[in-house]
Amino acid sequence: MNKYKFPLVLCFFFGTIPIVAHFVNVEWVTAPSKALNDTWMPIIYVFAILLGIVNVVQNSWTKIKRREQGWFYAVVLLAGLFSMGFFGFTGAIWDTFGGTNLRPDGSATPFHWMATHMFIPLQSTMFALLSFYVASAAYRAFRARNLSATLLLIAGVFVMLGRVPFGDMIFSWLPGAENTFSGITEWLMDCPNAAAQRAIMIGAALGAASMALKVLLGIERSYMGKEQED
Amino acid sequence: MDDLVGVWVAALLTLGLFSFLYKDNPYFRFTEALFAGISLGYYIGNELGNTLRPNLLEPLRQDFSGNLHLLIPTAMGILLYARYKKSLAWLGKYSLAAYVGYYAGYNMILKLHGEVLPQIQSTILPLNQFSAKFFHTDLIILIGVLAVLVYFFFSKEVKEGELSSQVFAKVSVLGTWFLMVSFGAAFGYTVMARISLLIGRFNFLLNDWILGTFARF
Amino acid sequence: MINNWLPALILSLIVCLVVQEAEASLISEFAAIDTPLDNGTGVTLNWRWGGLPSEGMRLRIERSTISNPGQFDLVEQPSPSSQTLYDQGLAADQEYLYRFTLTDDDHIVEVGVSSPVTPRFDIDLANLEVTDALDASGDSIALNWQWRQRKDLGFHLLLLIERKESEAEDFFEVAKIDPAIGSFLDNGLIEGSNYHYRLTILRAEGFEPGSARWLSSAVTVRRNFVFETLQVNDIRNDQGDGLELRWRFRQLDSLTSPLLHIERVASDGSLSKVAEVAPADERFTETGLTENQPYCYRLTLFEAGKPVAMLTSAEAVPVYTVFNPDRFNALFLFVLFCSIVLWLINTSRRGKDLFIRRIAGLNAIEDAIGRATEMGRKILYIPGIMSMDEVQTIASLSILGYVARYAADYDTLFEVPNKDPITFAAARETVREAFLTAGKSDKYREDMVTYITYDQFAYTASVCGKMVRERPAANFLIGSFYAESLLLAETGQLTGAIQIAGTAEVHQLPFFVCACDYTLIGEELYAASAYISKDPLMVGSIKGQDWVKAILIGVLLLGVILETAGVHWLTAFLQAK
Amino acid sequence: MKALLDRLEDLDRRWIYLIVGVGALLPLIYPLNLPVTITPPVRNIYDYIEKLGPEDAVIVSFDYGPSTGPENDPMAEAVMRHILARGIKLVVIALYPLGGVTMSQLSLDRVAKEFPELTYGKDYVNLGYKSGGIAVLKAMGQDLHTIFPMDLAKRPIADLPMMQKIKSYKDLKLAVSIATGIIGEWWANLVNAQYGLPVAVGCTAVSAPKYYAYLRSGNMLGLMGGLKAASEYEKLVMDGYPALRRIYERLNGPGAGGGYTAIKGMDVQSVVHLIIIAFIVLGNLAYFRSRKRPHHSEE
Repeated sequence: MNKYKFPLVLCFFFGTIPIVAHFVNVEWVTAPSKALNDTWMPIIYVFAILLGIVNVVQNSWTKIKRREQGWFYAVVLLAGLFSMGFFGFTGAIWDTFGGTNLRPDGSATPFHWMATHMFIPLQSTMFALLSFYVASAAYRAFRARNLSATLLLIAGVFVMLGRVPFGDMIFSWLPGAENTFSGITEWLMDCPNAAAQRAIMIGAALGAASMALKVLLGIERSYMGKEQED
Repeated sequence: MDDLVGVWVAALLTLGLFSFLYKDNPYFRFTEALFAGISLGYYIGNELGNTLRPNLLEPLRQDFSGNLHLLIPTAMGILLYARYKKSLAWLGKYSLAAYVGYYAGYNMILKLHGEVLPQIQSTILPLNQFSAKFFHTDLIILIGVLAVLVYFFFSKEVKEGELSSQVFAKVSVLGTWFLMVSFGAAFGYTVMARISLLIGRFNFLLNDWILGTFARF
Repeated sequence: MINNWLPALILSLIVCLVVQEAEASLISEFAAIDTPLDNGTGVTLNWRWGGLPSEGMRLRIERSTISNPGQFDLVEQPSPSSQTLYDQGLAADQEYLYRFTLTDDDHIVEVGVSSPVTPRFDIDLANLEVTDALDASGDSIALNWQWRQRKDLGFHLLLLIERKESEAEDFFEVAKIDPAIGSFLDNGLIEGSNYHYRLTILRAEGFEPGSARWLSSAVTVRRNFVFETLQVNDIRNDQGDGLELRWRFRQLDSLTSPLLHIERVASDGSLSKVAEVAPADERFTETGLTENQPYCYRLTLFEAGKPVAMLTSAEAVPVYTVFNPDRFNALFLFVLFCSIVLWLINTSRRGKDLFIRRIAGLNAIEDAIGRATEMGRKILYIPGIMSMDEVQTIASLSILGYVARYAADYDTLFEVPNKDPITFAAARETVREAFLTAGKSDKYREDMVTYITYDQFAYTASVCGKMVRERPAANFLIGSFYAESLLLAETGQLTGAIQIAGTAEVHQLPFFVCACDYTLIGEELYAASAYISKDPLMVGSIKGQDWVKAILIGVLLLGVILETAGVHWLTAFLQAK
Repeated sequence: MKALLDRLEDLDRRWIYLIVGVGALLPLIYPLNLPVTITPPVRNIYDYIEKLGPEDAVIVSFDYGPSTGPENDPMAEAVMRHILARGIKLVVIALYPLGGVTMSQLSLDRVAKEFPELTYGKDYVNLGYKSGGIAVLKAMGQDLHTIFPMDLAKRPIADLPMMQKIKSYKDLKLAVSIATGIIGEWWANLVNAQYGLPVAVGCTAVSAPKYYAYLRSGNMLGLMGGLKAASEYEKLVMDGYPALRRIYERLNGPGAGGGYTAIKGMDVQSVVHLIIIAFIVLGNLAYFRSRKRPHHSEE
């Protein structure tokens, strides 16, 4: 059993535990499966994060040392990383500065202050950029080039019209046709959209199961460099 | 938000990201780099606080001998760093193999039992109920699911003149129609949610920042 | 006793004398007795008419009390033909004296006095309550009252309970019970209709005129709560020591404090208390039972301390099962799936080439890499933002291996920015191996695979900045994406790069389809690696997957036919529990 | 027009960004007050609250976090203004773990300032956040005082006069859950179904479809689905109460009157949706014109 084959055996062994635990209700199988999922894997994951952080610090540091183009931004990155990281690390482990959440009297710990006034606003702003990108993507993509693109266009415009009061106003003068567009929107989402999504999910689920099987059997090894032992 | 300094910091960072819409500029690059640094720092505090401490440090501190089994995942975690030493690099693959293997098995069952079975079962409908809803919803969903499933068939060789190929081609074209209508509808549906995010940001800038500052002075 | 009546007697005698010379007395035997069987507030007066009262005659009945005997108060002016009168509202154990005066056109014809009488407390039925009984069936009304009785009554009493529907005229008897019980439950009524009740006190011999009678206001009968279908099932995945109780409970009108007592009924009928729970839970599990031992449960619903309903369950046996029968359908699908895929992988391994159709997006990969090489610009490969626990990321890394080898062959600039640390660790291995097998291990540089940050949007901001600054010629967005999909795709489109996307995230497909040149939709992402590698084992797995899908389409059609025919075992079989 | 269509062919997308940006900003400053059509699920809630009076009590539960504030805040504030305008006793709680209680604090403070004549503890009260989800809902069925012994500001419940008459669901006439996900469903399928308390829900547009099932099954007497429904409720309240009309006109007033309302939000949604649709139409026009005269390379 050379040192390259052993990971594949390990992969197969760890892969069968959840499958067996799903069907066979035996204590010495279900307990480890649960322990793996609840404690072991998260612990491995946390160590991996540190791996990522080490890489970021390394790259930034080399960029600063060599005064590469844009090294100043690397300084800014490291400043953000170490300040928030310091308050976060010490707060999480020893609750210094009052830990990482609001102090009992409601005043904010430095970590919480940076989170609410820097981190969360940046997140929601980046998210908000989508409004602009949705508009430019719609402008470019909703072109009646061929039949399927026309279907895409019609479905998109109808749904958009059904979502705002303006859409219903178009036919509001026709008695009984007040909410034609919102009715169309509902039907488009309940029916063709649901059907296509369900079929894609079934196909994707089978594809995923097949990929997972190949990983367990060692046929799919590219995630750890499959050509190693050839 | 009465904390004016905090509001100003948030507003300046918000404008930094918005400036990217015009073009890449130093103001955006500064904000982007700060955002990357802060987000990593945030996760150090969060992940350590939510995972490392409760799952590993606390149990070991309280009752070391009882939780010896926790040392195995710790070792596997540390093994991920083995690649920095050329000779030990292959050891790093053990943790990777275990992690990927476990979730491959976990997902295989999840997909088959949790997705395939319910989706197939919920599509099966009796054809003999002639309510209006049946014709304009259930029947169309059934046809749609079948057409799109056929569209994704990989192994049907389409030979000219062969009846089964023609039927297969027709059904998969119907499948593309369903796909396109579905993508167009889903795209249009999310536009509103994205715009309310933008309203949230503009509202913050208008009311909390500009008006908040005027109200203060 | 007679002496303190002296003044009243003398006065009446005088009046009698004055009137004496009138004709023979019309009214005789004028007597006042304590109303039997009342609560001591009533006196019954009787008299008889000697002859016919002439027109204009009027009769006045007056009463005086011991406290001021001379003062007579009018009781009533009964009609001349009547012969009895029930005086009410008197004070118990007080002595009264009654006088009648017969007048004819305002001159006195006749006057008479009764003997003194003391109304005495005999019986009393107080605060009668008639309410819709709290029941599940909605067919019973509860009557409650407080009964008091003089000890030395000396005879047996009965309470007659009569009922009538609101619209009906006359009452009809429901029951005769001992009044001391204090409550009565009348059931078998029709839900939703209104009822009136009449209660009357009887001596064993029969109805005593003038004795106490009580009437209730209208009461509507209603179902007050739903409490039904008690089921006890064995808990599947346990050590054979658990049972689960399920019942249905709905409040139709609000109960003040409903409480459910759960008891176990032993084989000898003895009850042992298990728990007290809120009926709204509708579920209770009991563990620590002995295996293969039959158990039976009784649930009693209490409202404000009074039992109102009860359910007893059939017997159930906690069993330890190694295999959970509910999951047989999943096992069947799992075995079917594995056997078909493995069988086709073997046929493919044995050299039989199997046909799989081309996917449009795949030949685009080679064009994209070629274009990037000509223009001397970078290839950017984004493996999605999820970790290796997501199968899409594993599929992405298999495609990454192939793209990296191409990049190695053509010496193209190449970068893989990562959001997830474990994907980052795996991607480094994949790219290093690709350069190794392409014989270009010297070309491999550590900073080809970089880690950006752990947050979804910070990662997106950095990658968008990188796209705009370094202007890669080809972007690969393959793996699991969420809201940031459009941000990356639209920025990439802005910089004029060829973009090939691939994901199974149904909600993000519309954005990739609109913003990218080619999109691998759902299972095409998983099939892509098989196509690219042309490895027979991989192609076999795709064929196997197709076969299973064909079978599932068959199952779908069979299910529809069976359902139309009204046969439901297939849908039941597919029920995932 | 011809020159315009030529330039549209390869329009710089930054024009699109600019116009979308302006389209989103202007209505927040100068609201258009576009007409709002009232749908039955929203009107049912309004009509039910119209039947309640000062001797009734209503509980409003904040079951959402900061991320869905733009959609949920206007709903919560419109319903609370309606309740306080009728003098109905208002009990506020929060069941959403991540920031639900801060949302309740912000909204209640904003609304309470508009009713100076009402006093905390007598007319409205904020009992703060309690974790435990379904367990909390069940406990409130038995005894509200044991599950919420103190209010948000740590005052014992005995010191709050209005709470002496409110012990459990029996003493409430309506529960309004402003929700984003599952918690709204618990109110419908547990509290209404098993304690008989009428329930109304205000939810985000994306989770509205699954709440319609509860509306049809009668577990909910009304539903506000998304920002559009919130603007409907604001319109109902403005028409019904002159005092509230003045408040909303100040908030909606020109010059960014310092407030965010659903009506303003819906104006933005309508304008930006129209802008996008207009660009799509123009894009297609330009595309068809260029196809008829292929004078430059056909891509």
